[in-house]
Amino acid sequence: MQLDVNKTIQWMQLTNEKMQANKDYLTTLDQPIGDGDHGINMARGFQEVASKLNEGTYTNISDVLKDVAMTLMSKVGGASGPLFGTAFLKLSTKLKGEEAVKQDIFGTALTEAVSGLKQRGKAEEGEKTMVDMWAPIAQFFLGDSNVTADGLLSKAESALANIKEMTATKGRAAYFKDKTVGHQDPGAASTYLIFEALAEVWKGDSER
Amino acid sequence: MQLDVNKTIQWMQLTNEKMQANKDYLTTLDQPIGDGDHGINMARGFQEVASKLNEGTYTNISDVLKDVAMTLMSKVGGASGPLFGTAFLKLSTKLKGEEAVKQDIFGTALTEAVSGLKQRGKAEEGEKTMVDMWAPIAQFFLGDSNVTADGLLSKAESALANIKEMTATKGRAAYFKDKTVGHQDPGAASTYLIFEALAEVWKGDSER
Amino acid sequence: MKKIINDPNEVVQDMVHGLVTAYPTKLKVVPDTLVIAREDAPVQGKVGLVSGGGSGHEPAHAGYIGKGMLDCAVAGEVFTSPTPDQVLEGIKAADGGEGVFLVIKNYTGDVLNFEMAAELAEAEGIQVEKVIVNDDVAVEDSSFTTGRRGIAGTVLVHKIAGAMAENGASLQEVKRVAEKVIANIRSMGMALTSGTVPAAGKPSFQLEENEMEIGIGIHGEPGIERKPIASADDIAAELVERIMNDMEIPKESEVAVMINGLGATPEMELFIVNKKVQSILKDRGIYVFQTFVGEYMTSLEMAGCSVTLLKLDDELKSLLAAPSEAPAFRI
Amino acid sequence: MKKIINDPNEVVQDMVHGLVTAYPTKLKVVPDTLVIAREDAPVQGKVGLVSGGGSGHEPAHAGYIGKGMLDCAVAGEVFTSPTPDQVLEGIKAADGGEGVFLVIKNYTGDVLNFEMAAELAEAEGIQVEKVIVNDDVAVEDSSFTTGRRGIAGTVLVHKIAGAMAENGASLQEVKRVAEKVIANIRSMGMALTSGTVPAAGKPSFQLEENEMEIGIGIHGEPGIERKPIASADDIAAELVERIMNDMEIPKESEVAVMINGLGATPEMELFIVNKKVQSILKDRGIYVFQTFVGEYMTSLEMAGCSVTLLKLDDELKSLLAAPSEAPAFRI
Ligand SMILES: Nc1ncnc2c1ncn2[C@@H]1O[C@H](COP(=O)(O)OP(=O)(O)O)[C@@H](O)[C@H]1O
Ligand SMILES: Nc1ncnc2c1ncn2[C@@H]1O[C@H](COP(=O)(O)OP(=O)(O)O)[C@@H](O)[C@H]1O
Ligand SMILES: [Mg+2]
Ligand SMILES: [Mg+2]
Ligand SMILES: [Mg+2]
Ligand SMILES: [Mg+2]
Repeated sequence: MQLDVNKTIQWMQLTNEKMQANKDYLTTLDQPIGDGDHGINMARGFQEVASKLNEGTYTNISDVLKDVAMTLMSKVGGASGPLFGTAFLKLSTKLKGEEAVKQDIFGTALTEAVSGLKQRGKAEEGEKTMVDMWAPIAQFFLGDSNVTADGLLSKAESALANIKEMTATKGRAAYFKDKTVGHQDPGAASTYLIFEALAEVWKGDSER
Repeated sequence: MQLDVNKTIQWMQLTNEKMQANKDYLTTLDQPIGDGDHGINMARGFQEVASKLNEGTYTNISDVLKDVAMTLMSKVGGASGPLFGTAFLKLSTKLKGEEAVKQDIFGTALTEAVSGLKQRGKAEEGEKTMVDMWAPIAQFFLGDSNVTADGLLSKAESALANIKEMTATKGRAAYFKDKTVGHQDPGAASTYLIFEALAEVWKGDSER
Repeated sequence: MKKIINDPNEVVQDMVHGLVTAYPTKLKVVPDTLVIAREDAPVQGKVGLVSGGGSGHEPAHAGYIGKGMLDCAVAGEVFTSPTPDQVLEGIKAADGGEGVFLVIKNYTGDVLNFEMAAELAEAEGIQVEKVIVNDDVAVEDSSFTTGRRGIAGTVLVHKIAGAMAENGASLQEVKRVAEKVIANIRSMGMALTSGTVPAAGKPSFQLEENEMEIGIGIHGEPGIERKPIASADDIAAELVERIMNDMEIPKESEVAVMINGLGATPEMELFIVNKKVQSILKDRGIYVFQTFVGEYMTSLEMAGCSVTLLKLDDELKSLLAAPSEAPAFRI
Repeated sequence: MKKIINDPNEVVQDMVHGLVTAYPTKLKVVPDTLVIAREDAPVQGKVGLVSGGGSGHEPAHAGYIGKGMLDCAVAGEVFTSPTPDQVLEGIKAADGGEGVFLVIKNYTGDVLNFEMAAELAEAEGIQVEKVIVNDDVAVEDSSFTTGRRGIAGTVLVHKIAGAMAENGASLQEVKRVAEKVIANIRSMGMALTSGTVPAAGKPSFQLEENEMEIGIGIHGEPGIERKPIASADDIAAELVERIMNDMEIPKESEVAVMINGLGATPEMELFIVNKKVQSILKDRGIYVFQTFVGEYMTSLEMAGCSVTLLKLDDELKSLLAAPSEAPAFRI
């Protein structure tokens, strides 16, 4: 994997498309074990991200990710807004000065994002939140020295499958306790879309 | 026809039974062209009439009808309460001193009741109200010198059929204007039950 | 029917009890009646104000009892005018020697029962005057019909007549301002869903999933038109337009605005309607002296709203702004 | 979905506009934000009070702005906590030099966004303190979970902390009484139907025609139990019992009672619930200092109610009884 400014922007634009396409799906996930706004929140936030990135001209990845972070922070709201904001802010900080980001440094930055998330949300792994998506993906990039886009996809898929069977103990879903087992966590599902977009950009699958 | 104290009480008790049995029907009539309370109002009112008459001992028809009037006045409410109250009060006044009421004097008393109703409700005949039931029945008793219970029933039925096709210009139904055509007036329908009960008592059909 | 009630036939008794126990220092119930009165009623030397009507319109009418507003409210069964004997009890409880003023909404039942009560009270030597409120422009007014209904505008009649009475005005003076309010007030409502009378157990009418009804009455009586739901802006514009077609409100007039929820409509939606109403008035050069947004005259759990406009002069302005201690209308 | 709205994505903007135009002499909007403030904010020399959260709970929170209550309310999207930059604007608008006090309901989103805003404000040199309200006894409290939700009791935190701030108390003093309220307040709710988030377009959950849910959250989060609808008396008894199981209220205590409607419940039903709550308290020898019945913390058009009990001491009593000019909480 090699991420440059253009690819990063592409990644975010594709993520936006996925959020718009999955807006109702994510909201539907948030109805039985949440409050039915997650898709609306993410679609609103990434729509703004896309316009923001369209307007600007960027010379480094860190600036792109900083604008992503700040936009999510100020447009998403709810629990997920500050959390995604924090994650992308950590990525931005850690990737400062990098021009062509490779697997290992991306993995380190993701690890920072995971600590940021855990600190902000006071959640550990296994509590059925987006943390359970970000954490295994960070490990994935730090693991095998030659990971592939398909590998990322299958890692993300298996993480998602695991999360579905967990019991929520943090966030609004925690009120639903055991009833959350078998329901997908909406924040994990939206995180999946972010990394699915990354994998597609990485593979060059996306012709956008 | 000959009405004495006992028959009058029987008439009112049977009317109560009919109001209870037709409570939902009358309310249903009041939903499309009214406010859906007429059956509830009449059932409440005649229930009280029945208890009141059960408690008392009566020596003349006028006293029975006065208690009926006062009870309806204070228990029915809405537009129909004061109207039925007025009608029965007029009957009571007009039948004062009568022990065995015959067709003609009953007809005269009903005519008084009709004037009372018209004055109270500021309604004329043809405005699709209970007046259009009381008025032809009063005329019926004053008409042919030897009317029968079956004659009363068929008069009441034909009056009801006429009312159904009228356009309401008084009471709550007046707001529904042309839409009232083809709908039965709830107050006319409850008045029908009152005279149906009278006809049954008259025929001795009712074994109560 | 989904309701938080006990016996559907006892809802009014239960409510009255729950109301006076909520405000024991402000309200009392006249024993063995459904008449609620100011704790200190009758107030000697003041004209007594009495209103009432069928229940199901809460906070109307008992919520408007208090210093500066009503002395007494008479609660009928749900959607059913109270009976003359009950109204008479209300009149007696409000009579402080200066006469009693009745604010009646224009429905046959209310008019008949209150008028009979007034006759009974006069027979007992109590001086009684009345007004009949008929602010609903949805209904055509004609001397051959029942005429216009009284809806949310009634609350502002209570307020202004109440302030006048509190000022020590005579029965005739109270009547004069109440009539002035009625001459200058118009309302128009619309609904999205029907309420359910508890003892009836099912909704009074049905609207389709995409349908609204313009001009509906607070007992669910029909309006002018059923049509597909429009935007809040279009609804607000239609309600205001119908009011203004009926009553001219010249440029530079001052008005009071009431955006009234019918029971199930979130307050959010009432404020969205208010936004448009305010902007229409501004565009027309009409000044808004005071705005009231909330549930003032409901229809059980009906979803919908009404708009009321009251043209003001200096006298009405000062009476509207006078203090009121009524639980549902604090100024 | 039947709603009186324009664009479902613009409901909050429209509402905020409709709100400040309804009360132009009392409220203002901070330009280019969804932050509403007291017309005279920031009040110099007074601790500023800021609250807020997702919209859809009207009159919470902007209805509680006014002398004696909040200085600022920050409106998020429907059911979505406002973002840190918006809360920061609220803090700035409320800051009169004596520091700003945040009243936060205990939801992950609210806590995260308000805390981040507090960090930003402190970085700008504004002193900030906060409390997190968690009155809902339906949720088990544990340090391993998100903990209890903040629901209708929050309004009484606004009231009492607001009165304290209006008295000129310091930031620490305001915090002390707010914490005292939180230690002594408990709520429990129930629902018959779900609300519908406008942008989602369909109800958040489904209850069967004869079903109710005990302990439901104001975003429609689940409660303790779904079961057949019980009588108002049984519902009231269950809600009170669950509160009292959690917080002892000894004989001869004085309490404030709030019977809160969730949006679509007729006020009649709230008074019916109140009747039973008052009689239970009386039977237990508990004195009611003040009762509030109405819509204070709603959940769009959810049908249902919550009961809140607050144990009072002399200090809380006098702060509760202090004047408030907030449109939705006049004392
Ligand atoms: N404490 C937490 N730590 C990490 N992630 C969390 C936490 N709380 C909630 N989340 C994530 O946020 C998602 C919910 O986001 P959203 O619906 O937008 O906000 P809200 O719950 O405030 O309505 C959850 O699905 C979960 O993944
Ligand atoms: N002005 C009137 N004159 C005579 N009868 C009337 C008048 N207005 C209404 N009614 C009768 O009253 C009936 C309605 O009674 P009810 O439903 O109990 O009262 P409300 O209309 O107040 O709810 C109508 O069906 C009609 O027969
Ligand atoms: Mg959510
Ligand atoms: Mg009726
Ligand atoms: Mg009626
Ligand atoms: Mg949310």
